Amino acid sequence: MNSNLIWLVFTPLIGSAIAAILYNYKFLDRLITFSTFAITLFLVFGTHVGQTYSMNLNFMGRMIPLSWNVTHLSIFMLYISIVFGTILTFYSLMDRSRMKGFLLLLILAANNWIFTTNDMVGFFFAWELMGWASIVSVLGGRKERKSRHAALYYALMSIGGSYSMFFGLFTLWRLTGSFSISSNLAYLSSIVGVHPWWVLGIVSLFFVTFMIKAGIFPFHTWVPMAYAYAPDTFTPFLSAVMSKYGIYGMLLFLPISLMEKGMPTVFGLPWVNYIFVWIGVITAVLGTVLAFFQDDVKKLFAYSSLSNLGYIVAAISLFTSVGVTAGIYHAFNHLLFKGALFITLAAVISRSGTSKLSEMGGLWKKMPVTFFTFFIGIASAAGIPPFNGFGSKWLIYQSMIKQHLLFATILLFLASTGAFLYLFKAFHSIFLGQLSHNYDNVKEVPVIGQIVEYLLMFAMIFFGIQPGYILRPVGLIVKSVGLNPLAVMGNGYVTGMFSNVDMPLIGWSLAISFVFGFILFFISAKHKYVSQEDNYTAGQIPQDWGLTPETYQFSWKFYEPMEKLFAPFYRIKIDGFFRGLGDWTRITGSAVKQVFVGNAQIYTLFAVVGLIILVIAGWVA
Amino acid sequence: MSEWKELADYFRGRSMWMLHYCTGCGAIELPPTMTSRWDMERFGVVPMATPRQADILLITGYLSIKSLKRVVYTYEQMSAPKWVLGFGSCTINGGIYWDSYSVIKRLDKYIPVDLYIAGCMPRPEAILDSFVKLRELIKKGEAKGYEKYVKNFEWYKANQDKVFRRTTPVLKKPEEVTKSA
Amino acid sequence: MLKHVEKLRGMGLEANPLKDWEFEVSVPKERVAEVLSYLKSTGFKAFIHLACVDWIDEGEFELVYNLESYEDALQAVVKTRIPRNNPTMESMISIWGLCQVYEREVHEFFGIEFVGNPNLKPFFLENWMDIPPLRKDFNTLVYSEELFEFKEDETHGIKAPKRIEHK
Amino acid sequence: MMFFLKLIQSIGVGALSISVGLLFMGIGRKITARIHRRYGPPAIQNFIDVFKLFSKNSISHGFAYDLGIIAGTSALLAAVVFLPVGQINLFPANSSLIMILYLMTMAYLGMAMGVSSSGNPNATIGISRALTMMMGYKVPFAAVIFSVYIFARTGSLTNIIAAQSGGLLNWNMIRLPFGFIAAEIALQGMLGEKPFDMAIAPAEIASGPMVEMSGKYLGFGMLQHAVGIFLETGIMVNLFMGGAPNVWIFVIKQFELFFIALLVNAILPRFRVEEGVSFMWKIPLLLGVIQALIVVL
Repeated sequence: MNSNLIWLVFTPLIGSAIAAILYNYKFLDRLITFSTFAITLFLVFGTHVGQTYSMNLNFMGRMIPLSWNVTHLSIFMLYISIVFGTILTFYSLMDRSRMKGFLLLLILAANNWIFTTNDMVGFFFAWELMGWASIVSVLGGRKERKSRHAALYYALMSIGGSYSMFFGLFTLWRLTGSFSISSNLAYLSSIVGVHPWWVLGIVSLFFVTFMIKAGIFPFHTWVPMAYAYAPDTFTPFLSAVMSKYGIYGMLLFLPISLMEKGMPTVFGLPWVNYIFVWIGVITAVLGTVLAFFQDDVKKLFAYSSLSNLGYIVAAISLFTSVGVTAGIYHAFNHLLFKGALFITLAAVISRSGTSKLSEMGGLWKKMPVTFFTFFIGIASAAGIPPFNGFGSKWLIYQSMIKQHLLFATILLFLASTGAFLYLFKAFHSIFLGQLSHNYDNVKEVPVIGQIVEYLLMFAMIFFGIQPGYILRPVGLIVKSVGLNPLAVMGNGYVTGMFSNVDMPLIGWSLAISFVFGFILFFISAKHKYVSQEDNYTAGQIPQDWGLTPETYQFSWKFYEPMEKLFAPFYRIKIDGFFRGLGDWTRITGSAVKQVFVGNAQIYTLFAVVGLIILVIAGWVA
Repeated sequence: MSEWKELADYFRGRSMWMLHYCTGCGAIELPPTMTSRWDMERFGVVPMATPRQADILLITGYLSIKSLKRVVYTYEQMSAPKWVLGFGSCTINGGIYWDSYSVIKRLDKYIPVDLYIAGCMPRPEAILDSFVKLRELIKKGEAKGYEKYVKNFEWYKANQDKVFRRTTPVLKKPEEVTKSA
Repeated sequence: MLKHVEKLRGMGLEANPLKDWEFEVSVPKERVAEVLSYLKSTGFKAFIHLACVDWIDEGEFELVYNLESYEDALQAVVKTRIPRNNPTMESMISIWGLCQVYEREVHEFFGIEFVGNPNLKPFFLENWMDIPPLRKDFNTLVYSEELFEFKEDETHGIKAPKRIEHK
Repeated sequence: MMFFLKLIQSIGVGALSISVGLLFMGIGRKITARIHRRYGPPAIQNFIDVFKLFSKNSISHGFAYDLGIIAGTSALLAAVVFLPVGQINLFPANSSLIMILYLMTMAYLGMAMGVSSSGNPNATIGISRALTMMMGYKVPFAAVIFSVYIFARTGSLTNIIAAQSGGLLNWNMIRLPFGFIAAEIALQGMLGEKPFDMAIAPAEIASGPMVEMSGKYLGFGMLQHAVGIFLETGIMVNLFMGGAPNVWIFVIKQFELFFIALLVNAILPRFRVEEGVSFMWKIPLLLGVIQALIVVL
């Protein structure tokens, strides 16, 4: 019964067709989306590691071999993406935003295909399907014009990435005559000692695609735009699941170790890996620094996603057992907490009608469940034990320290501390502070939304204090890529190289000290609750003073000292240097393009050049 | 229960956090009181920044109607065991502003004053003495101004409103009391 | 300085030097704007203060405009008198925007109407309904006894000082 | 049985940290007063203050306010049980330094949430300043921590202490002098003492985070500060002064560090926020990086 791998792809496609037919019946459309996700989840229960399936597709007289192969990594990715998708579609049953169910199902089909396929044609086709479906999904955000612009930019970047992958794919095909991923990878591993530069070139073509999809440093420009202007219920999927495709792709190619193959090494790492560690670190720091000053909350969290993906890339690029474990573990944690955060943001935005931080405030009184979900979400994202973000961050530090990459570690720590800053900024500006009278009629999300929020809260705490449930499958993945897995002492332990952390113990410790705190709180003298107007105003009576909640809310220029500190770096951007460079490159590029015509392969090459130009241009804008 | 109360009073008397309302000229006596020469911290008295944290409200001198409004608001923002110290003769009978149209004459008509410090100006020694006196009053359970305020809230509010919320002219027949040429 | 005084005398005004850095000029009500703008053009660019004096026996208010010339280190005191009944005065807001604040204050405390000043809302006093408090015919003691209900027997034995009667 | 034993020991450590912290604060006030040539309050003044605060009525702005301020103290108490205190080391297998630091972040998050939910902008400005300053001192401190990690080849405080056994010359303070100085300056920021006390500037932002705290809330704030002093100086003692054979010596070592912070606090004015952060990123970070280079190379 290996054909259920095909059904993994076809069920969502059928569901997508039905959903597209029923597109006008909003609720039915959503229901079908949700039930298709649920059915797919049942299909995933039936798959197991080592399943393979292959068939030949007759395409205009040519036989195209398609094959499927389920590895530990793919089953892990399938589970986390589909479970999250099911939760998200369940949430969006009550949602009114313009997310299109059939597109999400197309992405699901592509998702299943990408994670299970073993041939490059299927991989490429699924990649394109996913890319285009997500591009169209980005359209239809709350701000028409901006989401159109974001989708266009995302489309251009995706096309660039596709060309790059296409080029790499056919180069490989010319070399081996096979489309199979596993045999191609084996071939690359075998020739890496002889022609390291060739291998590097081919792999980097693929890596450009993966970096674009994950939004890693030089290609990060589409991320904030697309995340911010996509429909509110699509952004969680975009951030939580779709950014992981790039990580999955990188993990496919990373086992081709350049070590001991005549390449120079830095700190015991091949220099390419070393460069990728630094790319990850730069992404992490850049995302953090840019996130400080955003006023659009989705943009802020888009930069936060960027920063977290920087962590993941830095960790997996080390390609040590701790590094890969930490990277995949962080990918899971990021999926969970960022998904939860974006879902709560969707709830807040749908209820308040704005995504501007400076226009919100004080919503915790109105939306307590959402507030707690968001609180646990940012606690996880800031890496506070015993919530789920801690273990992976801790392992990432250890993996870096193990390689003596001290400065990278310090920068990552800076990014983590900075993460706390921007997370608190978002937390305060949305939920804390003064409640504006505009939001007097705001209500908590409907029951479905609350169920989802409770579920996510539970998941963040559960996987925080029971990391073993994730670390075991991650250990299997690490083993399958040929590294020693970390020992898992028990469900509650994160086992590092330098020390252990017993998460349930931290949980107990916190719980007991909270009990003591509450006892002290309730036996001491009584307190009374006052309204938000009854506040210290230096003796001024707020009504006489003309004070409104909006004017007594501090959310504009939240980190002004930081802005002053980073001002010299921003001036670089204002300078026309990059803009001029970008213009110059574009002119030169188009001139060169006019000279060469006729050869298809060279066209593809030009597309790659064009992509670089586009990246530089977009970086400036 | 009463032992507990006594214990609490003992601690309250030894840790009095002070909010000083410094509009009057008496504010100039506070820096020497706080600093090396007289050092009020040895009595457990520390200046605080907001009414939420404070136990003592020290009114340093005259209060105009406008500032009385702020003082009343500030006093009501303080938490329950709270005491008011009236500082200088202005808080007792208006002092040199005894016939002014904008300065209140007697503070304890508007908020309950637990202890007055007479003088114009009272020296830092007098301020320190008042802290010691207040501590004794707290210990004896006599400084209950905050309870008086709650008990006679209507009376205090009526007095305050008479000053704050005027809807008719104060001088009913101005031609009788004004001395026109 | 004498040059300024001579010049003003030449305009038919009564001008006297007070000190070697200060002179006063008395102006009829109608010519104030003219004189002030003339002085502004001759270097008295800074408007310092607007004061009012209640000459109750003569039935007049005296408005005093203090000007300063920073170049010549001179001060000019421009005085004008207006009748005490229904006092109105032209606003000098077109010459110095700063006048708005001082006129508002004088309006509040003396009840002088400044024609052309857009903002004569209450400034320092709250809920003031009696005659303006700085007029000489306003009896503050009676007022404060009435408002604050302050009687001598309520003073914890401290007697109010004896009132010093003037005249 | 084991559970209850550990529980009682943990409560003991918590009580110890609160009392030592409050005593330190009281002694600190006394010493500061003597530097100012004042007499100063009695050394137990802070105990009196805390008892008074818990016996005083208070106002609250809602459950988030209550919860946040309780979390501020409780999370620090939860962190302090993982700290090896002299011979008391309750969870020797579990004393990862990074874990303790991140658990402390929970306390800051709780406190920040509590005071900001009061809706007073002064509180939020204070929090914003505190977090900015945190970004300043955490970076040199991280540099030092990771140097120690690499130097001692371990990340557990228990093992770091064990690695320093055998006399004064084995202390990291002697072996990693630049790192010690950098961490000492970072400690000044961590304790919130001058010149890095811009978060609670009473004259500018009405004591910042504490602006709306009254009665028991302020009492919780003081307890948090007390535990914070104990925890932060304790981490420094374990990192650089080789721990201690028993609790008394541990407390004395903590007091030495706290005393230095006090002296600096008593004589210096306040930095502005960006000045404070850029100072942290200049001198202590430079020292930390020099130390890191020495360790790595």
